[in-house]
Amino acid sequence: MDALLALALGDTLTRLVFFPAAACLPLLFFRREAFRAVKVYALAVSLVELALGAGYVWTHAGGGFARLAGDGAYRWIPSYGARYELAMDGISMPLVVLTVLLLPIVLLASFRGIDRHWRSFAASFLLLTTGVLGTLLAADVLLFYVFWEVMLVPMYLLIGIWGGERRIYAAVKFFLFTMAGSLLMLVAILWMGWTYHGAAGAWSFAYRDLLRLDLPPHAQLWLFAAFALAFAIKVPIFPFHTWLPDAHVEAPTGGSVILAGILLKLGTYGFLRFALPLFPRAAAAARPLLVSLALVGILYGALVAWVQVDMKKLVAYSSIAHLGFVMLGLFAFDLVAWQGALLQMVNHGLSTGALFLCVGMLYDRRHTKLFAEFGGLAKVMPLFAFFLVFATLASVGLPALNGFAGEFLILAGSYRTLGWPAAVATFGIVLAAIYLLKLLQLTLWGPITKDANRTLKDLSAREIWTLVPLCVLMLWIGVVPETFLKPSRAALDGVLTAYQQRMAAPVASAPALLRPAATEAAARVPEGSPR
Amino acid sequence: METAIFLLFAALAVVSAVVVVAHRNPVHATMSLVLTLFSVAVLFVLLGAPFLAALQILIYAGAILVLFLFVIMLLNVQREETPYHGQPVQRWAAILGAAVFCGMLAMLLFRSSLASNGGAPLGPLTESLVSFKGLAADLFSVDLLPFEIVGLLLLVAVIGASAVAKRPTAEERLAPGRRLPEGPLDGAEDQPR
Amino acid sequence: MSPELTANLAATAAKMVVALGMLLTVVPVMVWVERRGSALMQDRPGPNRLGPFGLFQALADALKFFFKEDVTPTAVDRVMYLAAPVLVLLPALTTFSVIPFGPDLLWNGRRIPLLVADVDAGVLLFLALGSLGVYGLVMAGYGSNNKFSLLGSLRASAQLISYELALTLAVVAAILPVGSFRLPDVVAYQQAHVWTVLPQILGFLVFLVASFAETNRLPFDLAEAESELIAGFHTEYSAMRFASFFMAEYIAMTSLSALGVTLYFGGWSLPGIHLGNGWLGAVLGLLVLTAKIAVALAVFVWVRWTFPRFRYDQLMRLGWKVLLPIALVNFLLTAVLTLLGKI
Amino acid sequence: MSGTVPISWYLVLAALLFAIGAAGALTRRNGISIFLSIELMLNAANLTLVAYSRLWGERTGQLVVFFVLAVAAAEAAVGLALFIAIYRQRRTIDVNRLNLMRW
Amino acid sequence: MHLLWLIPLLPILGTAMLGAIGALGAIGRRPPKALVTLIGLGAPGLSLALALACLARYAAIYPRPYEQTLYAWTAGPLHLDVAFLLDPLSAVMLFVVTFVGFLIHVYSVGYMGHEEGYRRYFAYLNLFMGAMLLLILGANYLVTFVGWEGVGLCSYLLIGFYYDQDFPPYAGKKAFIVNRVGDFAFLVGMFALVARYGTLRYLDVFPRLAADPGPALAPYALGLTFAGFVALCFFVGAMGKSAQIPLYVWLPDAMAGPTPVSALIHAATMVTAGVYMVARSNAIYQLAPGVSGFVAAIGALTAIFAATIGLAQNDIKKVLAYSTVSQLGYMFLAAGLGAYTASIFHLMTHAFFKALLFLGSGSVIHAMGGEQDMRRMGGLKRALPVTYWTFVVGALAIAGIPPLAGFFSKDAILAAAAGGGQWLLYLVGLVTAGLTAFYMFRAVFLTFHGEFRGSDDERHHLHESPPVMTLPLVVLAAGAVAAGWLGIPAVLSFGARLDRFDRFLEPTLWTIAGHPRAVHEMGAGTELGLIALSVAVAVAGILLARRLYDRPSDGLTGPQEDAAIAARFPGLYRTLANKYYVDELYDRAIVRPLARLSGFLWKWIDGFVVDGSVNGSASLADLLGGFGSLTTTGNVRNYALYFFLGVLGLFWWIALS
Repeated sequence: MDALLALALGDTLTRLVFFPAAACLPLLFFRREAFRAVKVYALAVSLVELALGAGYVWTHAGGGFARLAGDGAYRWIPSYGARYELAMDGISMPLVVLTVLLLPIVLLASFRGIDRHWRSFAASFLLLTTGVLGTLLAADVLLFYVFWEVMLVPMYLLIGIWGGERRIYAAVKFFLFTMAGSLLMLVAILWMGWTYHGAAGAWSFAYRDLLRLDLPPHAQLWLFAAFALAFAIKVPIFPFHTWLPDAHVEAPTGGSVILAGILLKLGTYGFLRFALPLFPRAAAAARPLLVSLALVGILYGALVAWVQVDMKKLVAYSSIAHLGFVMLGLFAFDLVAWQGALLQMVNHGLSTGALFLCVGMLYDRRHTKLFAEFGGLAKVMPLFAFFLVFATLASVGLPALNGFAGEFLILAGSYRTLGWPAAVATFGIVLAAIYLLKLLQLTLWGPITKDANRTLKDLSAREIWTLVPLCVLMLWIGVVPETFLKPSRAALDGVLTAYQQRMAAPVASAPALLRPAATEAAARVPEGSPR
Repeated sequence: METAIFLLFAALAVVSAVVVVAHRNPVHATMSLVLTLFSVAVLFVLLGAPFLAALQILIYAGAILVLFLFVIMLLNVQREETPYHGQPVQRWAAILGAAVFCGMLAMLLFRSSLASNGGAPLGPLTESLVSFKGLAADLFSVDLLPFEIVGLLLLVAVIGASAVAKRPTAEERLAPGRRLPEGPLDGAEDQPR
Repeated sequence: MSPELTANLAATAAKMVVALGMLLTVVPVMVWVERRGSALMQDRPGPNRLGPFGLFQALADALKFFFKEDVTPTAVDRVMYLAAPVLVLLPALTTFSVIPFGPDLLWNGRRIPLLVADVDAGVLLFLALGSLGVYGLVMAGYGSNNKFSLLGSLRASAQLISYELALTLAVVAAILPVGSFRLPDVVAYQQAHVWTVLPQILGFLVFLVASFAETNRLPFDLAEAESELIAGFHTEYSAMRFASFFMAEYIAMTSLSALGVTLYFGGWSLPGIHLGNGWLGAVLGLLVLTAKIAVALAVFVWVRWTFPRFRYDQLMRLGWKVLLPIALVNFLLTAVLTLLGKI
Repeated sequence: MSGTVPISWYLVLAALLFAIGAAGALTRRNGISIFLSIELMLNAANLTLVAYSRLWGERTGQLVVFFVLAVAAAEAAVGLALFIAIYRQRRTIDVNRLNLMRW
Repeated sequence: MHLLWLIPLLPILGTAMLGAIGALGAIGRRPPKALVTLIGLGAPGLSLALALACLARYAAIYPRPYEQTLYAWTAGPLHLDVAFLLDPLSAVMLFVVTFVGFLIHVYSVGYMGHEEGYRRYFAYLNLFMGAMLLLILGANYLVTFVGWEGVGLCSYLLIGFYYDQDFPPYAGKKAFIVNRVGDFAFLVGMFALVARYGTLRYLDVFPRLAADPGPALAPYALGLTFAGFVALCFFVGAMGKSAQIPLYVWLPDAMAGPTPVSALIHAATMVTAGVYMVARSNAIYQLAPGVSGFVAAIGALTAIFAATIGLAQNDIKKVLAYSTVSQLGYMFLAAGLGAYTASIFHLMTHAFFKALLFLGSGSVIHAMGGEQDMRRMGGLKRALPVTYWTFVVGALAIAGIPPLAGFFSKDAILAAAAGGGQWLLYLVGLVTAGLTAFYMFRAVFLTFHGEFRGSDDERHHLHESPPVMTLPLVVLAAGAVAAGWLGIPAVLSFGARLDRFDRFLEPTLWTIAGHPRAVHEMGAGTELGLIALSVAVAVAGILLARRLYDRPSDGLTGPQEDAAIAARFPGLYRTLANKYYVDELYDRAIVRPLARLSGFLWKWIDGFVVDGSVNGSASLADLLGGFGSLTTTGNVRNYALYFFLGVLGLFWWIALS
């Protein structure tokens, strides 16, 4: 009991994860129409959560986030060895920070756009946060899966309730796509637990244990396929991407921001955390396919984004392209590329988030997102113009802004190991310029064509405050990426080392357990030592 | 002696059961169900469960079925409105299924070990089986939890029933989204039309 | 047939004779008491022509019922219509069989308990059979296909169910300390200790009220309220069938009073005095019981002619919102005290 | 009672009652009749239980029956209340007419 | 000198401050113009001062390079320093950029004085300065690239400065995207270096190349050696930045920006970044003779190509733009020939006289109230004497008339061509020189000589620019005259080695092990002959222009003369006037097909194939469900029956088997 209390109240990941969910309960006691109170409350909660997250990272920065460390494991479903274990390392840390950072921003940004069911709206967001954090921090695969699904529902609601005209279609599409993938993943997870039971004699879904599970290549292939599908849909990788534009276009601004800023990252995070380390050989085998898919994503997303007539769709497709870079970086199996990829996940969260916020601000004013409706806004909304340009340039990958740092490292790293595909991918930045400048061209520049735009108000203080933190971070990352590269280096290096060791090890003919040494090596802490 | 009693009441039970399902008039059906219950209660006594027999009559016959009657008379359901030839398949499938089921059950019984000891006389009725104290002891020791749960269930049932059958108040009738039925709203007043 | 069995049969038969005789003689007496009593209370002579104090009036009524033409309306549901009177009478008669009317009789080496059906579940049996009584009323009401009768039986069914709860609870509370459903044990217990009324005064009041309702007596005779439903469920009945309802009511009263006195007033026993297990004791016991029952019946009559009739909703409210809670509380109290060994 | 009647007889009887009840439940269209049939089936089940408890000299069967009784009571109360409510709405309790439960 | 890092930082700070006070403006109070001017001029002024100070200090340690590291990007094994390098090459660039840049800032105060976006303009311009300084001071390709993209951004913003019109933003976008194409190659080049050497630091890569060229000469990709590949990548990057064929198309459009911007970015500094980079990477280019040849060829081609277009332009700024392209071609020609010093030399002189010319044209446009069409000008020399004379100086300089700057630098390039035995290239250079002289003086005559051809109110509006504008003109003119004297060729210096410039830059040229740099020795006679020839060609061009546009024998005014020429060679003239239809070609060959492809991908692949399959499966399920739902009649009894039969089956299965 005391242990439980300590877990819930101490400076633990559990507190971090479940505080938002717990904070939903008081919402029941607000009057239905008391929007203002609810808004204030939700914002306060999100700020507290931000403080909690920052505090945790601060207090635990000592270990350099080299290995998974957290609250320790607790029995959850003893009969199947499923454990409740939350842990954090340099891979999940940046994303966690990003999540808790984006939460207050999206809430603040939704103040104007959302005009109904504020209690449920706030609740959905808080629950979503819990789901996301849980997914990021779960150190037990089954637990991971649970959170993974938990995450799904609030997003579904966000799109389905507060969305645009075709919200139901979009919501269902989102749900089905994601579901289809994750169910296969569940099967794979169970299979692994079962196999582990066969190999070790005891059930376990603990990440650490499953890492020690050495599977024959064909098994790895199937499992990898199952995992990869789930993650690929989430990312999304090329042929599974069509849910994204619809979801984005229909979702409310806040929803889009979270979706683009965080949910998509969970796909790439999943690859990095599970698909690659658990099934190295399969990953290596699937490398050509996924690299080419990533390339297709980069070019395809860019080209399609270019011809969009709806701002949000443009940004949505641009996310496909950006995440293509991340995927490329992941499958380069190179430390530089991985650092870049991880950094790029954060970057994309910031810059695309900011872009969605800007689009949302226009939508709040004009209730349309069509390019045809805008043009020449720089005249009437100089501040808005500044922020939009800033965010756009960041996502174009202009040096001294965050986008460049990530993309440069990804490409430089993947060029080391992949060669020409990286060169092809590099061409993506040209296309990025093309479609993102189109965005600026059609909204900000040129004469004002629509009279409705002549009277638009420039950004309010609230809106500015939603954007400023993002912009500051973008600049910071762009100028001094070191701050954000350092914490994740050791962890990534550990994963990569383990991967290479397992690739070097002889092929397993039947499911077997690796010697602990291997996993120890995986968790060793080579402080940024170049191999 | 006992066999005679058994046969008598078994026959009575079966016959009245048939009446229950066959009779068009629910009141008659209910009455013959009372009869069935009564004979089953007797069989309980034969099987050494006088307490259950008493309960059977007290609860089933004395309360539940009276409730049935009450409702029947309240709603004044005379005969079934739609004729049989509505769904012949339904009907014959049901009867056939029932027959098959009964057959299977019987077959099973005579296949199983029961058939072997079927004729054999049973052991004498032990005190522990017959006396109420035994039951009571169990109820309040081993089966306490289910017992309490059943109590709770009953409470819930009472509340639920009174909530469901409650006459809608005026504002409820006028509340939007509520489908207003034609005619007076409370079944109690309306007499056979 | 073994002599054992024959002896048993004989004894049972004898006890049956006694019981039935008692019950059947009660009816005419009660009719007379009722009429004279009412007259007395309303300060009028009442039937006083036939025999001393019009004692024979009852017999005359009985004869009248016998010889009156038996009318069966055409529109009735025959089965029910015909079955109803019997069903009304049966439980009323049978319930008495669990009432002990004397100390066990020792006769040439055999101990004969002085009650017809000496079963463990005595009280339960009484309640169970009693609860069947309602069917008679319902069938009568429904069978005679008359809206008044229907309403009557509706009321009867609802009323009986409602009050049965309170009644049962009161009874259970009363026998709780005894720890047995056998009424003889109850009596013995009271002999050993004290009459149950004293600890169970609350329960007794509940029992009292409930039993008025159970027997459809004023102030709770809404099932047959003349002024509202002509005569309720037995409107369509006449002659002997009507008489059977009539008898049923009184018999029910009697056996219920019997139960009452047995439960609360020591039944056949007298406090302190030990009637032996001989014939004398048996007779004395029977007399004591009869006397007590007589008092109870007198109360019935007295109440009937004293109190106005309730309105139906009042009846229901009383049943559910007053009696039931009281009974429950009483039951809990008793249970707790019993557990603590205070009783 | 020494028990000269073989248990299997009781069981067969129970099966019979159950089958009859089932047939009734499926063929009747009057809601209340269906209900009655269901009660019949319950009783058959009870009989089986008691029979078995007699066979094994075990009290458990009887206990279960006890619970079944209680549940039956609850079920009847709620069910009938439902019928009343339905009747108020639809002016019938003929299940053939209560076919709103459509896709 | 340890304050080196402040030089690029100061202007950036200036931008930040301007932005900050702009935020004040957002609150409502417009920031005072004086403050804007102070910051806008102060920042570059300070960095100019700092730069001069640093250069003075640097003289002490010359020729050793001075490197200053601030902090590092470290990703795994990759360490990328944010560091600045001061060596002769960057010293030259530093001087040019800060000096010319500051002058142009000063000029802008006058030119943009009455513009509404005054503050914004200076913010951008300062940012540009900062980025440009990053570019030239960067100690590794990364920092350089940061500046490289930064100047690209500023050029985008400044070209699109008049954002509320249609064309300027479009032009800016075009510039940015075309530059991006180049940057793409630049990046790939960097990746190649990273992959091979794990660093981008100049003083790391080049020495290793120079010390051990072997691996760099191994076949790598595209049938090139490693060095060749990298060299090609960097050159493509340079193409974009320095407007070489085929990526030159953005530069003429870039004239949509304010004239000082054209002067600073699109003439003096940014566009020369490509040349700077090639010169900076000379170690690589020396190892890639094939690519160098390609560079030279492209340069030559661009030079003459742009020159010819320049012949037929009527927009004074367009003329200058094409001449810029052409001159940049010259520089690449030199770089390709291995005469890196010559190219940088020309870069410097060009910075002076082309900035001068642009500013002059700016003052003209200023006087004409925004009119840029030379056909509506004429006879302005009376109204704008200072402008006129400075402009003529610039024109003479670019035409290569001794002893002005252009003469020496151009001559150095031609000499390199001739010396390398590249007679074809030499010829092209020569012809280009002539063409340049011609179209420049065509512009001079059309603008300043003859009768005024504009409207009356324009005539009354005519006035000389304020001193804040003319002063820079004068200074630059002086530069245009004297800058060349830093590099007087040997033959003309009569033994007293006056080619200081070459010798100054010598230390930045790497000598590759086993690849001695070719030194071209020519007989003094030939060299003198060639010089005479080039001068003659230039003079001829000027005379021809004069004959056609100033002293017409046939009494036609300039425009009529053009018309006459157009009538004589209609096809040729139209082709030139329309810049060889290159924009149209790109539009048809690249832009539209790409757009069509994208549309197809979106509508068909996304909408039809992917979504189609998804929705298809969905509707299939729907259909099946429809069949299934037939069993759900809604009649409870049917359900009960299913249930019962199911139980039956189950029972059968369990019990009777």
